[in-house]
Amino acid sequence: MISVYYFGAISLILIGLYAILVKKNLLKILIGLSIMETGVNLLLVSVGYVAGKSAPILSEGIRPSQAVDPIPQALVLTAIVIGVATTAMALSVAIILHEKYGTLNIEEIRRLRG
Amino acid sequence: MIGINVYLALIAIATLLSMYRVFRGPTTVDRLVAVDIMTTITAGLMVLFALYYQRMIFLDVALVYAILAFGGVIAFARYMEGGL
Amino acid sequence: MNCITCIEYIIVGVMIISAILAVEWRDLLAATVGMAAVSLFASLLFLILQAPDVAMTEAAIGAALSGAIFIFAIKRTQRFETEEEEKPGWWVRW
Amino acid sequence: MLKRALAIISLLIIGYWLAQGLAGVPFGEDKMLVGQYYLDHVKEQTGAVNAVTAVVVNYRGFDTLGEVTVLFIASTGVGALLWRKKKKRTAKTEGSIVLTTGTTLLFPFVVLFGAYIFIHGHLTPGGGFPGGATIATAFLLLYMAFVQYEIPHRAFEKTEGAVGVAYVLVGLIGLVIGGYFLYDWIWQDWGFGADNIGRLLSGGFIPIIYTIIGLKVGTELSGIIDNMLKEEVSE
Amino acid sequence: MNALAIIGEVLVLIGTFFYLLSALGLIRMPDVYNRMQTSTKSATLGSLGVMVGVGIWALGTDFGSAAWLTKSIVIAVFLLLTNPISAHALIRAAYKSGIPLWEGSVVDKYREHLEAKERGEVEEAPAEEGGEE
Repeated sequence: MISVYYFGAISLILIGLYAILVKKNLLKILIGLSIMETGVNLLLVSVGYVAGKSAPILSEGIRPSQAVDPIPQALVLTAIVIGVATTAMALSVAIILHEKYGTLNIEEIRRLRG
Repeated sequence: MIGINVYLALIAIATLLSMYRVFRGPTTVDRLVAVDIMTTITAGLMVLFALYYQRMIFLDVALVYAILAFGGVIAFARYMEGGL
Repeated sequence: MNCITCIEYIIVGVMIISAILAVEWRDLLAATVGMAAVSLFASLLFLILQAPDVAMTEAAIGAALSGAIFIFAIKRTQRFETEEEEKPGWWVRW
Repeated sequence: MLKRALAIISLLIIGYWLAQGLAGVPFGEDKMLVGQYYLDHVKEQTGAVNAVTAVVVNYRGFDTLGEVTVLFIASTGVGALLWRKKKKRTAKTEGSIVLTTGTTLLFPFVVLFGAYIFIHGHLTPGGGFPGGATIATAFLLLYMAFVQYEIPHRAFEKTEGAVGVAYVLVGLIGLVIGGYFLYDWIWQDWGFGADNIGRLLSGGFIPIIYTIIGLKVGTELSGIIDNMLKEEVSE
Repeated sequence: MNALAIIGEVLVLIGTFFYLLSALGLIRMPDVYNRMQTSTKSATLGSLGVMVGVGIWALGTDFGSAAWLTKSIVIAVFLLLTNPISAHALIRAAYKSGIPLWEGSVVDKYREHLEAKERGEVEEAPAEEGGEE
């Protein structure tokens, strides 16, 4: 039986992938990408969880043997901020495409090429 | 610490009810109102988690939500009234 | 069954529902609202998973900034997906 | 319709693979190898209480420098893509009086809270990245409330460059003193704050680096907001 | 179980009850203005109860200290400051974007105010309320 966190993370990844594969609007694809990123972050953090242990901040009487794994959290911490910056860059590409072609439908943009 | 389960259950029911409004809301503003209420409820839930896990550092996360959550709502509102 | 476990199940279910709605809504503004809701519940799950650093970062980014830059892009492009020829599913009212 | 069916079938296959792969990673069990070493030695090796902060800044500081560089490239990319000769705010209506008064009242507190987050990065959760995002949100509030507001561009660009140089400079000082890049000379050589671990004045160069990262993230996200909000005006 | 813990529990119970009431108002009310009216007020009151209650409750336990009460009061003050601003901005945006009132509504003071202002009858309308031009 798979854990509920793994289930949620895999579901978010699949929903985001569905939006990327099926949807035609560029902004909707970016929304799917953002949801997928949240799913990946959730998966990484839930791999590092240890049942019955506390947060890896060794104050308030927490000993090192009572804390969860800090490394996946350190990875995810930077990935979130980088994710919003790259999303902003992709959105500015979408803005320029809309200025040039007047549409956000990726199939029409592909047809207009050349 | 026995009664905390009751409070968590009440907050969970409140979250489910406001999720119903997000699902059904006829306009976008209805959904946004429901998400705003969910944000407020979530700040309370985070404070209760801090008490449940007996760590004071969890209160900082609720503080972030209390201060920053209205920025997104204001961005939506300014777009809707055409003042962005 | 522990009460925290019930809360976990409820939050994961609500998060998946709002992700599906965010993908299926034709109004991009409402889709952004759904994305903000996904970020909110993910932050709660990070807190239950004993990662307060990650929860705080997700809260600071997902509460205001991530929605705001999508709204700026929507304002400079268009609000509705008009080109999509297929009807949305029967399970979505928009 | 065929495309949607094909997509759903491939999604089911990918989901099955992911579930099969994750079945070999049991949830909630102790899988720590290097993490346990970090947790055991974080107090005497870095002086910080928050192990995540120690991993981000101290053990893997070079990695964080790379992340900040990615952030800088993304911000510069937004600026370059949306560059026009004449750009202005095109909003028409000012915010209502409740909104302007409220944001003017709240702005110093939000900036102060952001500074609190990244100065106390080695004691409480948070650090430079959420602190910088909080500061950027404060400027977002001012942008939302006032039509004519703009960030002080010149000061922000100077701050951005200066803190970027300062990060590399801190690393180079460590290279000169201790022999490798980003060597924590304040904690390892001077032993500054060794008797008050868990209070503010400890943690080696973690508060310095996190202040740098917070200022960097705050200025760059504010620049992204500014670039995305202004539009080209035609004369 | 001492007196501080009991006071805190009662406050938290009141707060969560108001959360439940606000969610109930969210699904029972007919249009967006009524929903906002019922839910925001009671959610703000409920959060006040929960935050202050948790602060007092933590004082009564063995791990608690005065920092719990200080921090939770700070959270409560900020929620009290920010929630009305967002509610005001949101409901103003809903009105400006043309969402109709419920058909059972009897009075619309804001429209009366705008019409009176157009006719130039309202003299005390301040000039800095620039959103309505």
